[in-house]
Amino acid sequence: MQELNKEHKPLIVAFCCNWCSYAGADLAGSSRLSYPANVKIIRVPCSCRVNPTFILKAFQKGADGVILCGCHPGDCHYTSGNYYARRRMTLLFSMLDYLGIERERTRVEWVSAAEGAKFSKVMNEFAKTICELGENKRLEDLRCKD
Amino acid sequence: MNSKEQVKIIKERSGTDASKCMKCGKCSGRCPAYNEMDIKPHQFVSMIEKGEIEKLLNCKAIYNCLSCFACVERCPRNVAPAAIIEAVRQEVIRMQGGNYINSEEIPQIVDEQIPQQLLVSMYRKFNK
Amino acid sequence: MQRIGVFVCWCGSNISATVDVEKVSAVLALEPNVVISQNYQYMCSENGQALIRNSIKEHNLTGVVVCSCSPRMHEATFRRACESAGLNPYMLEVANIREQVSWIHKDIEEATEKAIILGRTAIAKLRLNTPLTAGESPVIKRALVIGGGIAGIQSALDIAEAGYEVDIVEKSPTIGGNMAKLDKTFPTLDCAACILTPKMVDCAQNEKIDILTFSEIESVKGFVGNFKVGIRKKARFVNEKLCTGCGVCTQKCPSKRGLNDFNMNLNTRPAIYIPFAQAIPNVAIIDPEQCLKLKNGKCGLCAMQCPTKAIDYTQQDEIVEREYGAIVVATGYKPISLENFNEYGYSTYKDVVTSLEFERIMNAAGPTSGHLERPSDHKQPKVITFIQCVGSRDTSGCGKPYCSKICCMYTAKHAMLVREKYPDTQVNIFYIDVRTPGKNYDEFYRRAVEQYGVNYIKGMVGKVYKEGDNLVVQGSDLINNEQLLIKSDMVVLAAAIEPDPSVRKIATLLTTSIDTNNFLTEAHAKLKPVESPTAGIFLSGVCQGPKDIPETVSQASACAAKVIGLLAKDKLKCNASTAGADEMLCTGCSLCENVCPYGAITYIDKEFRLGGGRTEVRRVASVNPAVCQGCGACTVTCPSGAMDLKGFSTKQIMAEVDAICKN
Amino acid sequence: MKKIAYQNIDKLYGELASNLDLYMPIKKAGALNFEKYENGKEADIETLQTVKSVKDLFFPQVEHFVDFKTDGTKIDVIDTREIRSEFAIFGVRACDLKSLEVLDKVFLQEPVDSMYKNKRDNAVIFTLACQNPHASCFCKVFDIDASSPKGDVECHLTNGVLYLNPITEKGANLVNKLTCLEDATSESVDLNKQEIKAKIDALPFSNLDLSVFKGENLMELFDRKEWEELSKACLGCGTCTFICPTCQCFDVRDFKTNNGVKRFRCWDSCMYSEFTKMAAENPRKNQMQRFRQRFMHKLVYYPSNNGGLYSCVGCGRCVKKCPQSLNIVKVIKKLGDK
Amino acid sequence: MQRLEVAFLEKAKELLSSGQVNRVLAYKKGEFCYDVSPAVFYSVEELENAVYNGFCGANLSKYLIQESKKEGKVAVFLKPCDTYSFNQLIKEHRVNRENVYVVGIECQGKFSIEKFYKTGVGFVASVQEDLDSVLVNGETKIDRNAVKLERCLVCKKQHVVYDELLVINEKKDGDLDRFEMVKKLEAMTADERFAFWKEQLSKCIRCNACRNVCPACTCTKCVFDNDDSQISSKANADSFEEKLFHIIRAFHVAGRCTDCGECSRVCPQNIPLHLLNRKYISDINEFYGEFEAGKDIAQKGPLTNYTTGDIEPNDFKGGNK
Repeated sequence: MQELNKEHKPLIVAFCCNWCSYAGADLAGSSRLSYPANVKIIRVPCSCRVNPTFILKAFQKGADGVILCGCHPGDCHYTSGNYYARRRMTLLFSMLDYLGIERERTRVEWVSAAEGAKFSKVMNEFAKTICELGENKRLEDLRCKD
Repeated sequence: MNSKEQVKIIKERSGTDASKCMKCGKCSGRCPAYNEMDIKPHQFVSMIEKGEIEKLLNCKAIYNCLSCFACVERCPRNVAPAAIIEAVRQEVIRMQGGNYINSEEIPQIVDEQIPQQLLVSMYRKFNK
Repeated sequence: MQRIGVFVCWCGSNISATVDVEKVSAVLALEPNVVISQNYQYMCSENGQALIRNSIKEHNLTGVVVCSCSPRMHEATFRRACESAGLNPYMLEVANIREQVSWIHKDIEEATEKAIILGRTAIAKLRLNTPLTAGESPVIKRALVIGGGIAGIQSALDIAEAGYEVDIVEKSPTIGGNMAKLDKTFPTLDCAACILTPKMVDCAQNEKIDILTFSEIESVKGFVGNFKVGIRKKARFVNEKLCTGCGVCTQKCPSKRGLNDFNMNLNTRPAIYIPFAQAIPNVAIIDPEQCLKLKNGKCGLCAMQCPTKAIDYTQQDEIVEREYGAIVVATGYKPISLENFNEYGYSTYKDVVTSLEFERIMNAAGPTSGHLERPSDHKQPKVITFIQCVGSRDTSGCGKPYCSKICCMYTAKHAMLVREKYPDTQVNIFYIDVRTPGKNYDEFYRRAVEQYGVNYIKGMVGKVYKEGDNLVVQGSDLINNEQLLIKSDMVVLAAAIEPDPSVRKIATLLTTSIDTNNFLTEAHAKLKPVESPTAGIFLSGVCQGPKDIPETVSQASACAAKVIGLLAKDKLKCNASTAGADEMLCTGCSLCENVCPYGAITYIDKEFRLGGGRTEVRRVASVNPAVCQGCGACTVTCPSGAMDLKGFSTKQIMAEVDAICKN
Repeated sequence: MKKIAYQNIDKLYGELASNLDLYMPIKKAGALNFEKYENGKEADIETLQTVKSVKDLFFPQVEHFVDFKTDGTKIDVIDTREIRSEFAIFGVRACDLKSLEVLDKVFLQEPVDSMYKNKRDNAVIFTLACQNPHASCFCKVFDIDASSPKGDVECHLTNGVLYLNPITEKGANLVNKLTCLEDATSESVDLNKQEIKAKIDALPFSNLDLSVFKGENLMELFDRKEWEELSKACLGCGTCTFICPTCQCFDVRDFKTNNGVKRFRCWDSCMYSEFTKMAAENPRKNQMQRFRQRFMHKLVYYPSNNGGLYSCVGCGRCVKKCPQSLNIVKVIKKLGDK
Repeated sequence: MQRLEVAFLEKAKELLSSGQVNRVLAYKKGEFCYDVSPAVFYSVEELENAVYNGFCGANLSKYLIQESKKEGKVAVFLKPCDTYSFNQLIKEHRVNRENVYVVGIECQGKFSIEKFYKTGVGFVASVQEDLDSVLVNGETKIDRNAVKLERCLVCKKQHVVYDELLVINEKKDGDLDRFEMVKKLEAMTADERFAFWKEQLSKCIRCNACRNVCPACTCTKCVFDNDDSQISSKANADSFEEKLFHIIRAFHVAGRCTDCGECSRVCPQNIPLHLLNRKYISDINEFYGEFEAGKDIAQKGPLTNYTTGDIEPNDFKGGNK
């Protein structure tokens, strides 16, 4: 019974671009807008630095959800990085969906440096979605949990 | 059917996005039937956008419009006032009910000169 | 083996109130490679920094992790602290335990646990950090300005004023651009020539400025601080150095049927001509299409008449190569072609003219010497109808989707000028909206209405047609809800403006980007409006977006300030976090080149040893660290993983993922 | 000798599986491989051959054997080798059985491979005579008798009846436990053997000439210029090595988990460009050298180390599966030409 | 059909004997009629073993990466689908076009020997080809479509790059919808899709045949062989790794894959790998406009391009729930 009561605490990896979304997360912080502690942020220079393998690796290592945040289209610090990221992630997510993996586990959100509230909202919503989905079973590597 | 649904249907049927209108009035600037129309082409666009459907359904302009498409041709924003007028007209005709054209009658009324498009639009307009 | 020091900041109570900082530093002390782990009230304070500096020396640290506020806040501070203690500043990682932990979590246990994980993650990344050095490259203290209109002229003058050499490359035979064609300028109504020509003369007389007219950019190599530009000086068949601009040749030339493009083709000019009286350089040029000598070898009158023997029928195009530290693009605009707008009858009726043509008609130096007369019969028009937004704000594909920004104002100006000089003329203006944001602009427009009695009609014209000698303008009046038929003697179209077509080739040569309307894109719409995404390339004037003269001049000066700031440096410090290709893995497939927004990637054929004395030549990518801004787009597009980004390497990010997932 | 009507074969599988773990050819998504039999799986002993050979059950593609668990600076070493009790394999063809003999020479010689030995000791092998040998088969060349494959229990499927003939004590013990079987005589089986023999004699490769691999100066083969042409189309994939019942190369690799390292052994292929890569360089630089290595090993090096036993059993899998139709038969023929 | 083979041999001989090329990349006979291998022929005599028939399925373009770098000119016989791969390799600077003389050769669809076995003909000793049928062992007539490789039922038909064409008959058939199976999968529920791929991918033995035969997989060192890539793996030690390998491989060739179908042809476990690539192709077509890799080398690849109005990653329709 104890096992059942122990709620599964999902792990969420958030890749945030340095210029917009990471700054948005900072703003969420300085505005004291909370989001679950199981969201962990990795800073990348631009959303276009995020390789699909990073996302798959996170799932392999036990993440239950992965979210990528970048500057709004048109606002990329490097002018076009998030446009490439957008295409890459669309295709990757569509492929995961095609393989029958829950599409809600992956997400892309554009969060500007001014959108601290949005950052917090997005993370809360995403964490809720992942909680509802439960443990990632379809992209897990059992060895990692051993 | 309430008027909201009617607006939606007319918008859909017209295939044009009235919200793109920038109210320049070029449609009315070119309309050859302008003086005969109680509601002007540019008003059709703004009224459908605002949902003022009653006036449109009861206006005479839908019968005065020549469907010359000059307004469509001139519009700088790809809005098609004539298509909206046509859609309103269709709506009025359909509200009146009844089939005005019978497929069996077609062979008698068709001659080789009739454009095929006319037949299709005839069906659209005069059949439920 | 790395020797890592961990420094946990309390940030007063900002962090320590919700994070057990003692525990964080104690737990992180047990991590492999960590040799010292401490905590302190304010790490960013002088004492805190001294703690870091001393620990680096005392413990021979090879890397530092600071668990504190966001790296966006104090990363630079801690980097400097590391550097001053002799450690490479990039051997630092910051774990953000304030904005991402203490400020958003309330539960101490939860917050402490997360802080530890973030600390571990930073340590995991730091283990793989390598010392980075931002490269340096020298700056050539000379600027190139492409385009000699008011934008280019202003930028060049400002740069020269700061003491740097500038070349203006202008594709037409004279500088001055579109502004030189204008009659008066809004909102002050002073004459364009009066304010422009002194600046043109300044350019010509400034020792630091070299003007290359009738020249075009042929090739661009290099990068910020070090551009090599090939410039084609087209043959003008007149020796610029010898010609004094006396104009004798132009009077004697027997071929006088060439259209005068300076006057918008409203009249003709000789085959040898000086574009206009105040042209800079004031030098003649031969139009080879019209010149009898060049066409069939018979004539040579001008050469005979020239007092300085400046005519040279054998002149050839010449390519000069010059080096620059910065490039300003000021290629300007042209009115769009109106061939898609049959309804206005521009190509059919002579008396339907564009606004720029109207400028020439009104200009004292123009084809009619400033007398208002219509082109068809040279009669003075009694009714003139202006139509605004011709081809602007048009999403149907015939015109341009944007607002050309200047038309409302110049149309008001035209109306006023007409009413001022010929008070008995009726002036009508069809408008969709009248847009007058700008100092004294709305007042100017209101003067046209209130003082000059210009008839503004809210509505648009559907057709212009001819009835007898006159034109009839059929349009709507949306205020009175009627359709108007206005008999007019003349119709003036405020045609949309578009970037000069030469910009496409120039953008390609400069590897900078243009938007769907062919305007050059700025590096940031709000914060970097005069810089292009490509370092060292700056944007001045309408090539970046529609502007009027005051705005153009402001932007040109802003542009010059940016150029001066760049040229003032002896060396450029490059971004340290740059991409680089592992040549052993690179296949030279060009995918990375396609996504690089900066054109930082080129390919070289390189010889590799295969062993046994054999070699092979392979095409491999080469990143110019002076140009690379470190976005990482290339790293993901590279299927072989040859391309990696220093400071954010694949291994580092994967290590962070591992560390986060480990719990 | 025992028998069971083929239509009741599921009873046999069921009874076997209730006694011990049963592995046999199972069809999954159109491909036939040895897998653990469970109710509902599609068993198929009529198809001649599995994609992967029976090797996979003794020397699996991936085999974890040790974990290193870390906690701070402490490391725990945990033996994770699987210890098997008796299990049965059904439907092993003569060539695959023979391949175990080849593998034994590698894994059971000192130092003995404990993981392999554990499985070898505990397997009860039900062989199956090849009712319909394929044109790509050439087991006869290596003196393998597909009509009488032996093993612990030799089976024949003929005229809708499966005959089971226990050969070893281990086999007999297990067969005797099975209640679904009836007693049988050997006439049908004897007849079947003759039929199969006749079919095998008529196969196109049954008389391949191996004499060129039996001479004195075998190393001359190494320098034969034909290798270049033979290997030209080789893609360097590992298909041949992974489906081959006798290829035994492996790699030992570590996998980083969240709490340490899991060490496992997995198949490797000498056809891979990384296979012999060392710190300084790769002694086999091109695909020709790698290709030559594989066949020299099968036909020259291995036999010379193992009393003339070839490291090929003529199963014909490579003949069927090589993406570009390169195979050992073409090598034997080409080199035998001179 | 035999006429084509004669013409092929004549052309190959002519190219070699005229000195126009110094070698020919084509196909050579095997032990049976169906085990044809790619081969390089250096002389007219060697061409005795050359063959061109319905079993010449291998895509020769990948061999040109190496062959085109060698001394002298090589002639190659490319089928329509092969020319797409070759063109893509030109685009990616992987082949030296000047060193290759491309003869675009007619193809009426290539065979799968396993499909012959499925018809129950048993041993295939000889195959006489006709445009719409084949005669096996001189006695059994089979519809050609019944024994074609899947990819040949959805043929590209046109050669996109060649120096010369060798086409006697127009290509027949091959007009099925290549996305039919992709659509079927999308129509399944997520659970069904997961089950489908789990069953298929769990067969994978990581022999790398799909990768090594793929003309888009031309890395000098694959990330899966490179321990520095952090995703290297030699075997599917866990069910995750099967997916990782195939997802990443498909992603790496997305927008570059010409759908030549070699991956599925060579898979020893018959995994329909082309369905992964076709999913990307169908997505790219749907999201970013029709794109055919290898067709036009001037066109930007979909993953190295963008428009400001591209679909958002959270907004694609996707398969059923």
